[in-house]
Amino acid sequence: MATHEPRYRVPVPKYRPGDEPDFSHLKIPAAGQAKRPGVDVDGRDTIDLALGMVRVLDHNHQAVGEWNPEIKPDVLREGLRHMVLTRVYDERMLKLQRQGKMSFYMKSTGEEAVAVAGAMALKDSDMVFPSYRQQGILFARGRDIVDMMCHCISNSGDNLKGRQLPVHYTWAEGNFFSISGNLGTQFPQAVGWAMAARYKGEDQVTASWIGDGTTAEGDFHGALTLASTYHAAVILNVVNNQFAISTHQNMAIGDAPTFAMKGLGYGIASLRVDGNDFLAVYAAMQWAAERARKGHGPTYIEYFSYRADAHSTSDDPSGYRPKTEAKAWPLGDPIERLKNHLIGLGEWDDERHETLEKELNDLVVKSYKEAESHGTLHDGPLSPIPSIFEDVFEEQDWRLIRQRQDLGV
Amino acid sequence: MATHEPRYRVPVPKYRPGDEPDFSHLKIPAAGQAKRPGVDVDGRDTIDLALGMVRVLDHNHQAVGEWNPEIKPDVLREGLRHMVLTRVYDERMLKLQRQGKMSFYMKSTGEEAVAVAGAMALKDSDMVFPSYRQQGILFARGRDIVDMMCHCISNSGDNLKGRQLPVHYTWAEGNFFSISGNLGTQFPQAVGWAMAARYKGEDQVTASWIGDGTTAEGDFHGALTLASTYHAAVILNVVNNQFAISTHQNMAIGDAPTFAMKGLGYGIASLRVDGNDFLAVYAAMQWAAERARKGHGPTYIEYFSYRADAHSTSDDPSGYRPKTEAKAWPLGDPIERLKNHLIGLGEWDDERHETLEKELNDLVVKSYKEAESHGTLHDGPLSPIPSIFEDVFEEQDWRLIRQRQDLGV
Amino acid sequence: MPKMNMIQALNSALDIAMEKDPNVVSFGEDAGYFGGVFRVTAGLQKKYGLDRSFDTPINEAAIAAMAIGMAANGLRPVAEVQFSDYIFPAIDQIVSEMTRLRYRSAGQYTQPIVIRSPWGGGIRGGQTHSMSPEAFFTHIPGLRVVIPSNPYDAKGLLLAAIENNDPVVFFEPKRMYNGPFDGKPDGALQSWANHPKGEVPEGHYTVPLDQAEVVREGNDVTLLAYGTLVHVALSAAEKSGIDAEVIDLKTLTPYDIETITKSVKKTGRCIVSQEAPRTSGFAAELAAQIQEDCFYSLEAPIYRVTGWDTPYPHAHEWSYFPGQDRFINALKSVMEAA
Amino acid sequence: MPKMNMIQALNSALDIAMEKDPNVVSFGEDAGYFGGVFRVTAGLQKKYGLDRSFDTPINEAAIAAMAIGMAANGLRPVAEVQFSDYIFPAIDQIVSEMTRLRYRSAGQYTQPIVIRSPWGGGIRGGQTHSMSPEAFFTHIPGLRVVIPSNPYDAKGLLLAAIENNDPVVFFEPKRMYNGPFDGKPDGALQSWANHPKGEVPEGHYTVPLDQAEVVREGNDVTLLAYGTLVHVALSAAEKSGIDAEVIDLKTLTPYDIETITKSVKKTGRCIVSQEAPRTSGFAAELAAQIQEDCFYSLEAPIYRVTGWDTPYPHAHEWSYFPGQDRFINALKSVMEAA
Ligand SMILES: Cc1ncc(C[n+]2csc(CCOP(=O)(O)OP(=O)(O)O)c2C)c(N)n1
Ligand SMILES: Cc1ncc(C[n+]2csc(CCOP(=O)(O)OP(=O)(O)O)c2C)c(N)n1
Ligand SMILES: [Mg+2]
Ligand SMILES: [Mg+2]
Repeated sequence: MATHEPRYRVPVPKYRPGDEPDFSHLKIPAAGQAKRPGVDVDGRDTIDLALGMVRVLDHNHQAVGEWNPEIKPDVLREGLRHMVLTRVYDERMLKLQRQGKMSFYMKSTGEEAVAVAGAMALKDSDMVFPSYRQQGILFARGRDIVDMMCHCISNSGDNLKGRQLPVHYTWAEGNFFSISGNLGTQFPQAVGWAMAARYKGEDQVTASWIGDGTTAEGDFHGALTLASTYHAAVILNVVNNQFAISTHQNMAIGDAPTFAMKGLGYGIASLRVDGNDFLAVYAAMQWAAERARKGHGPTYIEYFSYRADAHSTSDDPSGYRPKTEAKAWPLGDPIERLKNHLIGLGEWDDERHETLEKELNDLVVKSYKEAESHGTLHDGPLSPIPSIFEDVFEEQDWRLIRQRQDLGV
Repeated sequence: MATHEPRYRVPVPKYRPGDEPDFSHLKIPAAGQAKRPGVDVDGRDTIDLALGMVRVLDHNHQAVGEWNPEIKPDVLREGLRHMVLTRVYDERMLKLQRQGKMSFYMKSTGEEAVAVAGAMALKDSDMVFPSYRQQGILFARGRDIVDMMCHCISNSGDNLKGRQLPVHYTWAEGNFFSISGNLGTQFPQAVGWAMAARYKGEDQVTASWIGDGTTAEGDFHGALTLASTYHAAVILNVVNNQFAISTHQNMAIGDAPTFAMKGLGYGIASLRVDGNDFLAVYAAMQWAAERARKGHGPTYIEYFSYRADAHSTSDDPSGYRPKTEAKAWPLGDPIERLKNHLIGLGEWDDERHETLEKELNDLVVKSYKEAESHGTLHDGPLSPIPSIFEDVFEEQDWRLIRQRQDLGV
Repeated sequence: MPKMNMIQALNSALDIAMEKDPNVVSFGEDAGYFGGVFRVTAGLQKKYGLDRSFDTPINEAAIAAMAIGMAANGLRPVAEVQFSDYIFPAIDQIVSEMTRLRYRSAGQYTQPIVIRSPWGGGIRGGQTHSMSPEAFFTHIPGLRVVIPSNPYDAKGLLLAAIENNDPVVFFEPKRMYNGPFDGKPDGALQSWANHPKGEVPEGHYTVPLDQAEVVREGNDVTLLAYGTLVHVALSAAEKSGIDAEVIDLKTLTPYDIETITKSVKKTGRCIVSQEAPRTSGFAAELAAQIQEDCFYSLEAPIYRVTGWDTPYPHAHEWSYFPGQDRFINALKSVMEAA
Repeated sequence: MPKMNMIQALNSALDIAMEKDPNVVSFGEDAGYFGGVFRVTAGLQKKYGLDRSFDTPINEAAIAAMAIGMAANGLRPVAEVQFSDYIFPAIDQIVSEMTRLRYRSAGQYTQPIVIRSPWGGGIRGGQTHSMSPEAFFTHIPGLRVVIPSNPYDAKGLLLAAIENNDPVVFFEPKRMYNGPFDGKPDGALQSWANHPKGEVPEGHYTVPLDQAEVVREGNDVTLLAYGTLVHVALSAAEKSGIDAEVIDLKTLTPYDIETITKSVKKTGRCIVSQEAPRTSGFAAELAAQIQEDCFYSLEAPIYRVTGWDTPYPHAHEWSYFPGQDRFINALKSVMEAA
């Protein structure tokens, strides 16, 4: 065991496997405290929001403060449904992956509010550049579940012709960009998209999501620089789920007080939001979308959350963090919190919740059966083999034609 | 002429050729106003310094305020000498380039204080990673002028064997890194160097300089992220000379209030300094070096200055900015300002200044003669031709040996 | 027909493309107001407005990414990288994103993008203004790489590249912006005004993206070149007295295998050339494919004339650059081989 | 002798290097506490401390740059890039800085750096976990590119790379971390425990950085491979019944031209292989040089067995991957050619 003092600082997380996690040191502002400026606020004047935290649901599950978006119960129930569906779907897909039905899977457990509330606060005609943990957007936008599954099992029904890893969805019809496996690359692309939308005279807003770890990439800086310079109608979101695979967020954040603070270095309006609070996420995204739509420029948002499960099916977090950490997480579970809020409003109850879970579980099971009717990864049918030579160029050149012949297909 | 309104914002400078430049809109804090915190200040608490400006010399050329480094007149005179030498050298080399004596040249006119005062506030044993406009460091560190010239004319005396463009100096003996032509690349390298210095138990401080335009590069973000995360003993300097070739700094700064503010997004101690004020630059660098040496981590500094001449010998600024801008620049000329300060102190006068200029001019002329005795770019001698195959690897592999044979040398 | 140098020809192509299609936009470092450090985009901002021809922050990755986002959303961006030496910060966006987007989205998104960049050496630019990095790009599936060798082709190829729906990296041999270069640095500067390919129609035309051109017919040996080296190869062929057929590739990927093999089968000998370092350069690809397709016609090994496996030196530029002598030596060797 | 898989062998090399030289440090994304997503650096942080084996922010360019700064200042960094697909953000630092620093400083600064990265396909990783980007790196002057094919070599080559004073990109064929792979995806998983090259000495040894190895002697045709394809080539040679000589290159730049040409001059036929897309791949370099050096011995064109000029597909991985059948077909074709 190395005994010397490290000669430069290497940040380590507070808790490692075996430790008893206790997050009482985290300074979490009370719900309702954050002020809600007008959507035309000068980005430089949002420092309090970048250092504080937009929270709407208080410890009694009541919606409080200026950021309360005052959404109708119907809409809240719809949000709850999408979040539960996301979770049920994730659980099922994980099991199926374990059974060898797909090569890989990534859950979004604990982060459902970020994707679902974010998507619901946008218009369906707004463009999204998600990363691999915002499948909730697809549910919120009503993508067909069977289609999603066909993609994940790469069968003949996969709209991506089996070319992408599972969960790396593309859905142009739904204004959902192509998810890249390379971290951060789509962040500056989203700015380019947003500029083109204005160029074409559209009032579409563009949003992109990356993780806390990804903020360290050069493309993060490129995105914020472009957005700031060209005053783009873009919403740049960072989901701080505390981890980048095994690496704690303190490796990317360094000495910065919050990830939201990074936006201030570009003069971009920057918010820090309770990512497990459906209402806060909704309110923040709604604010940012209105700001962008009205021509007041970009917004940069950090969602404070926690990755409640493994990074992916290739990962086992028990090797680097206490198993009990998710439970100890002070911001709770987004589904539980919205559920309790609805119950408090008298708009929901445990029984309806159970029924909903069952209904969605059945839907997922049924959908998977249907998905398999389009083929399985191992037994097919998959997309026809010659399709591997398509869509490289608009038209195949002689090399691809020869190579297809070489392969004998 | 295009008549439509731009559909996204594209920043433009206030003045273009033909305009009458007037910088009265620039909010320039008065000298002496900035507070000087202890060198152990938490980086996050430097926001006032990042938004304000460290200035020592007031409009009467007197040194005022907490940041007054109270340097002895001898040292000030030495600084003046290095700055005048830098300017004289630059002028001469420009002329020689115009005569075809070297392929290229880059002056640092108007920015001499940044390099000279910065270098003087460091120890000579501290490591520097400059970019191409800090030749002043070499004079401050006493590099032989003939050697510098031999490099610029790529002759047999060039310590870089003719491999680099002029002004891309390397001088390991002087703890002066190899200047890269690629913008920004050396910024994160400096952090690695600084970490290694601590690793080896040295108290050396490392400093690097880039320009305002270069802050947009991904490597800028990499450098600040590394410095923040590993709490490195590094000083990251941005010389805001208002231009990146033809491009105004507002293209890189976007909506950020200052370049210094960018450091706050990393929680790094961040200062904005009057770059034409020798004493302010000295004081800031001294503060940062002490901070780094004592283990309090990195500092990030913006020097507010003006590129008083062309970008390089390949550039003609009259195509994109008013010719009178440099004269109108409200922060004046760094040499004039230090000279006037010394005169005010009774430690200098016009006659001594003229004598100094003449002496240094003679030195430069004489040195150039000597440099040419080691060869000229066109008539040689240069470094031996086979040297182009050396230093690729530690030892030449078969390919290089064959290629040398092919070339017949 | 008007005379144009390569800068004027490229500028004319951009002007026509922007006039014709309102979705064409042009941007890059110093490429807006000032019109680029080589002035290729001069006048476009004035004519087409700030949002169609603009400056960018200095971040090549972000420039590429902005182009990707814009192109996916229906624009046709023409992005400038100031020197091809500085394209590397953007290569991840090109490899991992731009050239894969059509594929990974199964055609839902496309990338009609041109990245223009001044390319190659011979201007005493030292190691950071002289690179010929085309081989990196020819290895990327889904990317077209185009390198013109004269004003006529420059304009026609650039227009074709802009109108094409695949991403294109378009390298501009900066040594020849103002005139052809025969590879003898001490010779008088030449001008495009006296060169047939300096005659450039004012209006719209295209040069196909998949066709090489036999620029000198010959029977003894085939000499393949692109960009700056086309003229070096031609002059060397003249001087050598050897009856060489010189082919200007113009498009590197996909290269025109038919024109190449037809010539090599005729001559039975072949030299492939590039200014870039030798190992794993594009000349290797050509040699590998030609020996496969023309094996039974070859009377001598295919020779490579290339830069050395070193960084580009400054003072000894002309010992690095594959000039006339190296071509002539290769021609002699390949003719002597038997 | 102990049995090790490739992960253990690499880990052992790092352990020995760090034990022996206090200036060796190891870092990368998830490479510190957790020991890397493939566990190659497991245990090093515990043994050598936080400042000798540590995690990094997710920024491959910054990782390379940190290594450059450290190496220039006397350390010997071994940096991990989590997948070789993600090395592109770092390529500018590698091309423009790391591999030129010795040259441009005329030897005042050196760069004893190893960049390790899990490499290649065959793990159903889709287009972002399967790339073989070695050709890009073999085109960079001043860089060594090393790719082991078994635990014994992995350890010896990694130690040699760390002790060498030039920058090295060290690609680890991740399909074979746990066992050799014969190119038949449906076959039973193999283990290094039963393979002679799975016998790995505990202590220090090196495998030279400039020597290829004849791993199967034969007289009819020379088959060149590296990394994952070495075993595919071997199995194909066995199955085909053709008397093929198989050479494991191990080091791509500088490659061992002597061993290669000796073999090709003996057999008169040659197949070069790579998993990467065909155009401008490293196999092209080999073919180009071999036809030049062995022209008069060649009885058939040199064939390339490669991946296709497409991104790496996910579901149809095994139609992309050059498996046994493609090698056997090539062997037959090259033997039939005459
Ligand atoms: C450019 C690049 N580098 C490294 C990786 C490998 N990788 C995949 S996910 C991941 C962690 C990302 O963490 P974060 O951004 O916090 O997102 P999260 O997974 O927590 O949602 C890493 C390092 C990658 N995919 N792309
Ligand atoms: C990576 C890279 N991109 C582009 C260039 C071309 N270039 C050289 S200097 C320069 C402007 C730099 O401006 P700034 O950083 O403000 O420094 P200054 O010249 O003003 O000192 C540009 C774009 C380069 N050298 N490297
Ligand atoms: Mg995360
Ligand atoms: Mg500048």
